[in-house]
Order: sequence, then structure tokens, then C-alpha cells
Amino acid sequence: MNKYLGTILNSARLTSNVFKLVVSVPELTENVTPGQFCQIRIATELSHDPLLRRPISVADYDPTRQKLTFIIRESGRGTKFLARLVPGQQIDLFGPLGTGFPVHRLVKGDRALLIAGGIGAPPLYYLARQLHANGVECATILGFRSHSESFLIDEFSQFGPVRVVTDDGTLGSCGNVCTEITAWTSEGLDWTHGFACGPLPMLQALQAQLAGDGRPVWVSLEKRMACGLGACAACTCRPANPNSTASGPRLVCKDGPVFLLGEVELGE
Amino acid sequence: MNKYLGTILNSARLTSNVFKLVVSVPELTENVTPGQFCQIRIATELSHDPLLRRPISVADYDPTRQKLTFIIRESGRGTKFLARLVPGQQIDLFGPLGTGFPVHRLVKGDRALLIAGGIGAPPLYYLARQLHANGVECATILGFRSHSESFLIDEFSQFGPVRVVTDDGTLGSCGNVCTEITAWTSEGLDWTHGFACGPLPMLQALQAQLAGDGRPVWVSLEKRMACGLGACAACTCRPANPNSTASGPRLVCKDGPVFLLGEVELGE
Amino acid sequence: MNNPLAVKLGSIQLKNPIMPASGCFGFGQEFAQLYDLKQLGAVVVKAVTLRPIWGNPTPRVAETPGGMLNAIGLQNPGLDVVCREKLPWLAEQDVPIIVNIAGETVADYVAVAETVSRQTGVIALELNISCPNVQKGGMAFGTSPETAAELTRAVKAVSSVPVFVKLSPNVTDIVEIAQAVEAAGADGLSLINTLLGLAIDLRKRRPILANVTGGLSGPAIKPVALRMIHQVYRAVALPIIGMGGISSAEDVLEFMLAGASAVAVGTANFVDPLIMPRIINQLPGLLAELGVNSISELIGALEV
Amino acid sequence: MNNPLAVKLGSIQLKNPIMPASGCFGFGQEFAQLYDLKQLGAVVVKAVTLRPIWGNPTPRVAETPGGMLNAIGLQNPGLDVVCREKLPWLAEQDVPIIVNIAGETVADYVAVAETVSRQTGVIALELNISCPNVQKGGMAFGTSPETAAELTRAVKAVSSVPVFVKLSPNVTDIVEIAQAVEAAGADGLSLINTLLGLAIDLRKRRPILANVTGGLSGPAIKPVALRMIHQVYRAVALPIIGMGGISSAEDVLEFMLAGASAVAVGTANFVDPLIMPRIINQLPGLLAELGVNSISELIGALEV
Ligand SMILES: Cc1cc2nc3c(=O)[nH]c(=O)nc-3n(C[C@H](O)[C@H](O)[C@H](O)COP(=O)(O)OP(=O)(O)OC[C@H]3O[C@@H](n4cnc5c(N)ncnc54)[C@H](O)[C@@H]3O)c2cc1C
Ligand SMILES: Cc1cc2nc3c(=O)[nH]c(=O)nc-3n(C[C@H](O)[C@H](O)[C@H](O)COP(=O)(O)OP(=O)(O)OC[C@H]3O[C@@H](n4cnc5c(N)ncnc54)[C@H](O)[C@@H]3O)c2cc1C
Ligand SMILES: Cc1cc2nc3c(=O)[nH]c(=O)nc-3n(C[C@H](O)[C@H](O)[C@H](O)COP(=O)(O)O)c2cc1C
Ligand SMILES: Cc1cc2nc3c(=O)[nH]c(=O)nc-3n(C[C@H](O)[C@H](O)[C@H](O)COP(=O)(O)O)c2cc1C
Ligand code: FES
Ligand code: FES
Repeated sequence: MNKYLGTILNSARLTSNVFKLVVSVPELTENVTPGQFCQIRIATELSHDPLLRRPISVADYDPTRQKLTFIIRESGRGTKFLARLVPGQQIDLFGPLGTGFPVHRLVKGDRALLIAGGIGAPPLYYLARQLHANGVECATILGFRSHSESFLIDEFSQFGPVRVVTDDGTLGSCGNVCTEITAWTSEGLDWTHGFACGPLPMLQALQAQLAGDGRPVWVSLEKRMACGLGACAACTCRPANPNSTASGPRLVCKDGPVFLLGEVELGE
Repeated sequence: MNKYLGTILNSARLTSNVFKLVVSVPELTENVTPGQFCQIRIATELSHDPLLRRPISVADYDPTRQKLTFIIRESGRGTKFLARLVPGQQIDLFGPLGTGFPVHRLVKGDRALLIAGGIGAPPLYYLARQLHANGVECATILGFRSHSESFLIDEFSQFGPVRVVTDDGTLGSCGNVCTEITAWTSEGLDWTHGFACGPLPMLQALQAQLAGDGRPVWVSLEKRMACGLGACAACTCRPANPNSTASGPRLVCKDGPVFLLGEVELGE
Repeated sequence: MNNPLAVKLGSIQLKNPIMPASGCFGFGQEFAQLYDLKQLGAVVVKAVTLRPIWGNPTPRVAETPGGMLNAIGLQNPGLDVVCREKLPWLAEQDVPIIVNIAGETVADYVAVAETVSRQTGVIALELNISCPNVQKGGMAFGTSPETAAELTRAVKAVSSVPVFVKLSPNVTDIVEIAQAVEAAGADGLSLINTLLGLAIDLRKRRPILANVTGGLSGPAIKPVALRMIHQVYRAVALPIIGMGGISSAEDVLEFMLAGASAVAVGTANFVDPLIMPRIINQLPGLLAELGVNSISELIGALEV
Repeated sequence: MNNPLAVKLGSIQLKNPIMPASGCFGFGQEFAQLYDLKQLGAVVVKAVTLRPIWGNPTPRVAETPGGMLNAIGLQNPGLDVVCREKLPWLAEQDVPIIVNIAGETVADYVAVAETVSRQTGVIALELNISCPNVQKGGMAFGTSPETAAELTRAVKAVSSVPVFVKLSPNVTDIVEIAQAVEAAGADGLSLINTLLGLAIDLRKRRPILANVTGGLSGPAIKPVALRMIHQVYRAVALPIIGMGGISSAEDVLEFMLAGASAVAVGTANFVDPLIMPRIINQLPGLLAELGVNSISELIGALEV
């Protein structure tokens, strides 16, 4: 992890409010694990507002050309700032941060199920690419609110079968990722390791659905952060079993953002 | 006066820390008097810092093509921001504000002496252009710290004789605008109306030198501002003669920035 | 059709909750060059004192991160000129007037209140017991519950219109002061005034303000303002005019959720001189988006 | 050659005046991945309490204009783990340690102070009587001169190292509190802690922080911090560690002009994790530019 200066190579809309930033970071030589994130500075050094960096997952990384990709949903002030960046402009990145997905726990022949809700898809894309390269089979469920908000479908299709589900049924089946897991399972879906990223209610539903399943499922969590480094204790979460050993508070920025489903309490 | 959206047409360095911004303001149809200024917003609407607008004099105005020119010295955060603007970017201007130079008090045959110190030159340039167009003779004294900090010399030369004076003698004569007035006067300089803009010590020295001269001299003052409009009383100055009639506080943003030398106290 | 922006400030009915904060709008004449003041819920004028005040030496303002300091020092033309020239002009604009009043002694306040409350168009007084920029009076009245209550009582006794007391945030316990002025008969509260601050010119080794310290305003103080309004709303029954860093329609609604029945926009007028009409135009759409029929439903509706 | 950055904090000699603010740097381990902590004047660790504390529910932080709110609630592993794991590691980094201590009762503070002051590498205690984010103790100790003095006296009686008392800015008169702890034997003061604030999620109609209110830090509070340091510097003789919004070498010198002998950088570490070494590297050049031979010449040199 370090502080890097990146140069925007490309900024492109994927949907009306999701955009992709490709950033050249010549000095980045560290390894970047899927699930890790960067803290992106919003204001320039001449401004104190917006003050805090924004945590954004790495959506892809090309280590030979030192190119980082972020896929971002415009929501508040900070992401609106990022949406206005144009090629040639510089950004200040702090990362890669956190503990990502355990890519190397899976080996050739393992079958991964990737479950993404909305803007949860980007980190799973980088994960899918690495798993696929390692010979792991990838099945992906992508949930969106509606057709107009969908993105990355073709990209995931490179790595294996993809099922799309939308709240309003305008694309794929009508429902949510949980109904789709059920449907696909009944059609013979078989997996050994699960990976999920998406909004909190989705993760909570997933936890309920998969309770007692036995197969490991890793989820990437979000929490409001300050340092992103493990020093300020902003992003604490409680272990789900407070009586377990190693039961101290866990930090989403350092111990996570990826946790085993069931390892920590899911909350805002 | 109004709030306008301008588009940067051109940004160019005149010295290592003075730059010129040419801005297209299609909606500007008001009259702009030399000596008037704009309050330029620094941060975008997504940021609260730097908070306040910066008052910058109009250095030139082309009413047929709605082009405003500003010439700005990079000093603090706000002007550094402005220095980074590139063509195509938009800025938010509030103006034109204040009471400018009384251009129409002079008629063909009058002889104007323009006295500029450093970054005081820009508003006098627009003034010179208008006076010249009205058939008024213009003699200009431009004072700079040194050769490397000089600018606008050729531009003023279009309108009449120019004398340059520098603190270190690297360009023109060695001295300051006051010594140059003395020198030029002894060489026969003759003027009917004076106009000055420059740093406070220069204006104070000028006031001392010209006390009792009798010829009117207008100066453009600076004062820290908030509203720029006359509503907040940030930019008050005291009339030099508190016993005069109309003796209330004067506001640099509304009653000025141009005052008759001797009309108000000169201070920070 | 009902006006979704209508609010009540105690007995006062306003067509919308937006007004300028005292001192950031003069007596309205300058902003009237930009837009019709009639659009505003009310106009709060600059502090009025018995005699004209020149105010402090300049520099009187300094920018700070996300905010600004001011040490104007209550410059104003004095009661006579205000009643003769400023208020009559404003009354003609057909907008309700709230007069902010200040003084060095209780007698000063009383004299101003008595006269000014009887001027045409004046719907309320705002008792400024929180100006940090004057030697005498000002904030001194606002940092002790006893003196605040005494002053409130004296002004209430002579005012012909409701009296809002404007509290200082520079206190350990704002609730205690709010309760004291409530008990003394205040009709409402305005909060917050500015936080006392200092800005330094490093190269000159001097304070930027000639007055050394000044009052901090602008977005920087918004969280402090919201906290104090929330605390006071829960402890007293008086209507609150909320202020401190408001610069958007969203901010207005946040202040109302915290407990304000109306709001004042101060420093943001300097950042965007058209901000108040813009907010007023944006509010109906924002309310619709939030599924709110009437803005007054939001007052104090923060769920904690 | 003399070190132009050397300063004295009473009896304590520091190689430079830069240290992290408590709570913004953990116990140093994370930042040690980024740079050598030995560069710092000292390290101030997160508040230590007698027993481990989980802290408040999340969200614990919220961004505000030019600042942020936090309501961490003193999460820390407790005295035992700190003395067994955290401080020994830090002592090995060869950097002077200042331990921030907190508690619910005087006895808590005393117990922590007694033990922690005797750990290797600890050069001072910072008595946190100003945490706004806990139900018991915390700020309650810091808003009354009497309780602040009593606590100071009790801790002084058991501490083997100098005691700095960290004051709350949420008071009417900070000078009064500073004088009370000075009289009670404090060796120095730290100011300021955070201002109590509230941030609201408009769409949810709820506070952003689970704890409702939190402490405001960052550049937004800089003018309030400078004002309080200036006031206190003129009224008490104790050395001051200044903090509140520092984010540049220029800010450091402004705080020293106002009266700080050393400074702590808090929130700015989140904005730029390399800020402290950067400031330390920039200071000599900035001093040269200002014609200052030794940074300590600037302490309290503000001309008013
Ligand atoms: C580890 C991690 C990885 C993430 N990866 C992505 C990604 O790849 N793409 C993407 O679009 N979003 C991602 N997010 C969410 C993203 O950080 C927020 O959407 C973003 O911070 C919102 O900032 P804003 O300025 O637009 O909103 P504002 O509301 O202005 O933000 C205000 C403050 O709240 C924080 N905040 C608001 N929402 C969130 C949130 N959901 N999670 C954490 N902090 C929040 C902001 O960081 C900021 O400090 C990720 C979050 C985390 C924690
Ligand atoms: C009527 C008027 C016309 C001006 N015209 C020009 C011009 O044409 N070209 C030019 O380069 N400069 C001009 N100035 C000066 C210019 O406004 C300041 O240099 C500028 O505001 C400094 O801003 P900053 O952000 O770089 O400095 P900072 O130090 O960051 O500014 C901080 C605050 O102080 C104020 N401030 C600092 N210096 C001055 C100053 N000298 N006068 C007024 N406010 C100040 C800023 O406006 C801001 O509010 C003019 C000033 C006035 C009052
Ligand atoms: C330049 C200026 C002048 C002010 N003058 C007064 C005043 O005369 N009376 C008063 O009660 N408050 C005065 N205030 C305080 C404001 O009315 C308001 O309470 C404060 O600025 C917070 O709101 P804001 O952050 O929106 O500016 C003044 C504020 C500023 C910035
Ligand atoms: C996340 C966070 C945690 C903090 N924890 C503590 C603490 O444990 N003890 C303490 O005395 N102050 C604590 N503070 C206050 C800081 O030490 C400092 O006084 C304050 O943040 C102002 O400085 P800044 O603006 O540079 O951050 C904390 C501040 C923040 C932002
Ligand atoms: S964000 Fe600071 S510990 Fe996680
Ligand atoms: S800047 Fe507000 S009155 Fe001049």
C-alpha cells in the first residue's frame, strides 16, 4: 500500500449513473488482490472540501501496464466529482488497501458462484478474471434494479455462464439474486465456493438463505471509513460469535472488506 | 450586475506568476466600466472550499463578442485555482461590480496620466483603451519589481508614451512610480487627470507626493470583501475628512473600488 | 391548493421558511437589484443600534476552510436612519421584516425595541445577544442565563411584536440559556450566531482581522448548528429560526428535521447571491421527491 | 549545527514539534507500514482505558463541510493489552510516546495513569477530559473547572511523567478551565479536542452517526482552535500542544504563533497518510523563507 499519483486514461459511462475510470499508475508495482480497494482523494490539494477520501474497489488491474480500473456509481458529492474527471487529469490514490478475496484458496476444478447486486459487481469482475485464469469455473448471478441499470454482463460472460435478474423483470428473470440462486440450483447449478458483493439487504438475505449451507461464501462489505488503514476504528464490525476466540472488533478496512459470510455481524 | 457563466477561451502566462484569462460570457449585455470588477467563484458547486469569491478587476472587455479579460497574479489558494483553468472550463462570475473610473469626465484634448504598480496595471489597460478611443491623450508609468515581473508594456504603448520603472533597475529607470513622476515632470510631462492602481504603499506615497496638487487623481483600492455588493459592510473605509457632509462609511465594493485620491483613508 | 412551503413561527405565518441571516443582507436594497424580495419568507435586517456605529477597523473578514470570519462590529446607520429610510423602503417591497437589534446596555436594547417594533412591516424582533465582535454588550449578554433572561424580559415588556432571541454557540450549555429566555417570555429562538475564531497571516505574524478575533460562519459550522438546534428543540417549546452554514435546499430540510421552523441563509449569499430564490424554487421539487406534502411536517421529525 | 525544529514542552525536549493527534494514528503500527515513525517528534496514541472498550455502533464517522464527525467512543484494547503489546512495540520504534488516557471515574484515570506512565518510552500522559462521544466521563470532566482540577490533581499524584490535560472546546470560557488545571498542577495543555456536532441523512431522516452526535474535527475547526490557543497562551504559563485542523507546514507555524509549543495532526492523516513526514520535511525550507532560525522563536509570537 502507498500513495500514488494516477492519470486518467479513460472515463466512460456504463449506465446513466455508473461510470468506469481507467487510471494509469506508473509507480504501482505492488500486487493487487481482487476485493482490495483504494481510497481516492476527491478535492485537490488546494481545497479542504470534500475532505475525506472515498473507498472504491479495484474493478480490474493490469500489472504489466500499471492500469487500474474503477467502476463507480454516482451517488453523493465525492462520486460526482470523480464522474467529472477527464482523460489527462490526475488523481491521488491510496492503496491497495484491505484484505481481498482468497483467490488462491481455489484451485483448478473448483466451481465458484459469484453473486453481485448492482454496484457490487466491479470487484467480482476482477475476481472472476483471476479465478478463470486459474482454471476455476465461474458461474455468475448479476442482480440489477432494471435493464437500464445493468452493466458488465458481457464482461462476466467471458468467464462462464451468467444469469441476470432484475427487480422489475426488464432483463433476465424477474426477482432478486436469492430467487435466482434457488432457481438456478433447481436447474442443477453446482458450486464449491461463493463470493458476493452488493447492498446490505442483499447480503443479509443471502446470509439467511445460505445459513447452514456449509460451503464457504466470502462477502465484501461496506462501512463508512476515515483512514482506510486500520488506525482510526471508524469501520469496526463485531464478530458474529462474540464468544469465539480472536473475538476483538474487526475492521472493514484492514481485516476486510472481504469476510467469510457469518464471520461478522452485517450492519451499516 | 448579475451572475454569469463564462467559458475560458484562453489562459496565458504573462510572467512567471501573472496570467491572463480570456472568458466568453455570452449572456453579458450590460455595460462594463473600466475599474469595475467581478467576484469570481473559485470552487465548483460541489465544494465549499475555498468558500469566498475573489474580486478581480476587468482588464478588458469586448462588448461585441462578450469577451472579458482578467489579468491575475497567483498569490493564494484562490488565484492558484484560477491559474489552473484551461480552455473549455466554465467559471461563475458575479459582476460587473462597483463604481469604476469616471471615463466620461475626460474629453478630447484632456491629458491622462496612468500610474500602475505591478498587478495594478490591468484595470488601467482597459481604461487607457477607452480614454484613447475618446481622444484623450494617455501617458503611462508602469512600475515593477524587476524586468522579469513586467507585463503589458507593449499594450499600453498603443495608447501613448510609456515609461517603465523597476525597483532593481533591470528595466526602464531604477526607482518607483513616484520618482518617475518627478523625473518625467521635470522633462515636461503635462497632465490634467491622474489614474492610479497598485499596492497600498504606492498609493500612500502617491497621496503624499500629490497632496495639494489640485488635479484630480482617481485610485482603485483593494479591501477584503465578502459580498462584493454593498450588503455586508466588510469593505468599509472612512472618508478622509470625517467632518465632510456625506460622511458615512464608504464601501470599496459599491462606492469604489475607484475613489478620488484624498476622498477616503488609505488602509488595509 | 395549499402552499407546501408555508410555515408558522409561533403566531407568525410565513409563505416559506427562507430568510436572510442578519448582517448578510444589509437592509435588502442591494439584493433587490438582483431579485424581487417579495419571494422571501421574510427579511432579517442588519443589527440596529440606538446610535450609528462605524464598526471595527478593516480587514473585517477572513476566509477559513469551508467558512469565514467576520468582525464587522455592528456597523449600521442607527435607529433614526433605519426607521426613516431603511425600513420604509423595505416595507414597500411587501416582505415581512424581522429587525435584529443590539446594544451595549439593557436600556439601549429597550429603546431600540420600543421604536422599531412599531414600524410598518415589522413582524418580529431578533434580539442579538450573541455578537462576538463588540467590546461591550453583544455576546456578554448571551453567555449567562441570568443576563439573557433579564434582557429578554426587558425587551418583551416594550415590544409590540414577537421577540426571537438569537443565541450564541460559544457556551457550554446552550439548552440552559434557551430555557432561561423561554422562561423570561421569549416568543422564539434564533440559533446559531457565529463561533468565535482567529485567523493568522503567517508572513505578517499578525491576525488577519484588525479586531484579532471574529465570528466563524459558513458551511464549516453546520454540524455545530444542527447539534445545537436539535438539543434546544428537544428541551424548549419555542419555535426556532435555524441558521449556520445553510447553502442548499437539502440543508434547509436538514435544519428543519433538527427542529427549525424556519431558516436563515447567511454566508451563502456571498457565495451565490441568487441562492435564496434558487432554494425557494427547488424546495417544492425536493419535497415531492421525498414524498412530503408540507414542509412543516419535517419540523423536528429527525428520528433518533 | 543546531536543529531548527527542536522544541521544548516544559521539561520535555522534542526533535520537532510534529506528532499525531490521539485517535487518528491508532498505536502507530499501521502508519509504520508507510514511513519510519522515528521521524516524528512524538507519537500520541489512541485513548487508553482500564478495560477494553468496543466503542459505539457504526456508522461512526460522517463527512461535513471541510471537516468530519467521529463517534468512535474510545474503542481500545484496554490497559493490559496496551502495556503488553502496543507500547512495547512502539518503544522499539525509538520514538517518544505520549499516552492519551480516559475513564469513567477518577479512579479509572488514576489506575491507568499509574501503570501507563511507568512503561518504557512513555514521556508524558495526555489526560482526555474532553471526549464528546461517551456516556460517562469524557467531556463531563472537561466542562467544569472544579472536576477538571480534581482529576488533574489525582492523576498528577500517581503519574511518573508530565501530565498534559486535553481540554474541550465545548465551553463558554476555556481560559477558566485552563487556569484551574494549571493550579491543580498540570504540566501542560493540549487543545483542542473536537466540537460537538450533528450530521443528518435527509432521506432517512436520521442522524448519520449511530451515536446521533459526534466530534467535529478537521480544517473546519481551525479558526476555533487558533482562537482558544491564543486565549489560553496569554492566560496560563503552561506549554501547549496545539491541534485542530492542521494540514500543512504553514498551519503548524500559525498554531505556534498562536502559542503552541508543539502540534498534533489528526484528521489530516486520513486525507494524506504521508502528511506528517511531508510537513517535517517542508518546515526547514519554510522557516528559511520566513527568515526564522529556530522554530521555537515563533511560539506565541503573534503580534496583536
Ligand atoms: C471497501 C469499499 C469498496 C467500495 N467499492 C465501491 C465501488 O467499487 N464502486 C462504487 O461505486 N462504490 C464503492 N463503494 C461505495 C463508495 O465508497 C461510496 O458510494 C462512496 O463513498 C460515496 O461517496 P459520495 O461522495 O458519492 O457520497 P457522500 O454521501 O457524499 O459521502 C459522504 C461520506 O460517506 C461515505 N459513504 C457514503 N456511502 C458510503 C458507502 N456505501 N460505503 C462507504 N462509505 C460511504 C463517503 O465515503 C464519505 O465519507 C465502496 C465502499 C467500500 C467501503
Ligand atoms: C476591487 C479589486 C480588484 C482586484 N483586481 C485584481 C486584478 O485584476 N488582478 C489581481 O491579480 N488581483 C486583483 N485583486 C486582488 C485579488 O482580489 C487578490 O489577490 C485575491 O483575492 C487573492 O486571493 P487568493 O485566493 O489568491 O489569496 P488568499 O490569501 O487565499 O485569499 C484569502 C482571502 O483574502 C482575500 N484577499 C487576499 N488578498 C486580497 C487583496 N489584495 N484584496 C482583496 N482581497 C484579498 C481573498 O479575496 C480571500 O477572501 C483585486 C482586489 C480587489 C478588491
Ligand atoms: C458578515 C456577517 C455579519 C453578521 N452580522 C450579524 C448581525 O448584525 N447580527 C446578528 O445577529 N448576526 C450577524 N451575523 C451572524 C449571521 O446572522 C448568522 O447567524 C451566522 O453567520 C451563521 O449563519 P451562516 O453560516 O449562514 O452565515 C453576521 C454574519 C456575517 C457573516
Ligand atoms: C477518529 C478520531 C478519533 C479520536 N480519538 C481521540 C481520542 O481517543 N482521544 C482524544 O483525546 N482525542 C481524540 N480525537 C481528537 C483528536 O485527537 C483531535 O483533538 C481533534 O481531532 C482535532 O484535531 P484535527 O482537527 O487535526 O483532527 C479523535 C479524533 C478523531 C477524528
Ligand atoms: S477506516 Fe480507519 S480503521 Fe477502518
Ligand atoms: S464586500 Fe460586502 S459590503 Fe463590500
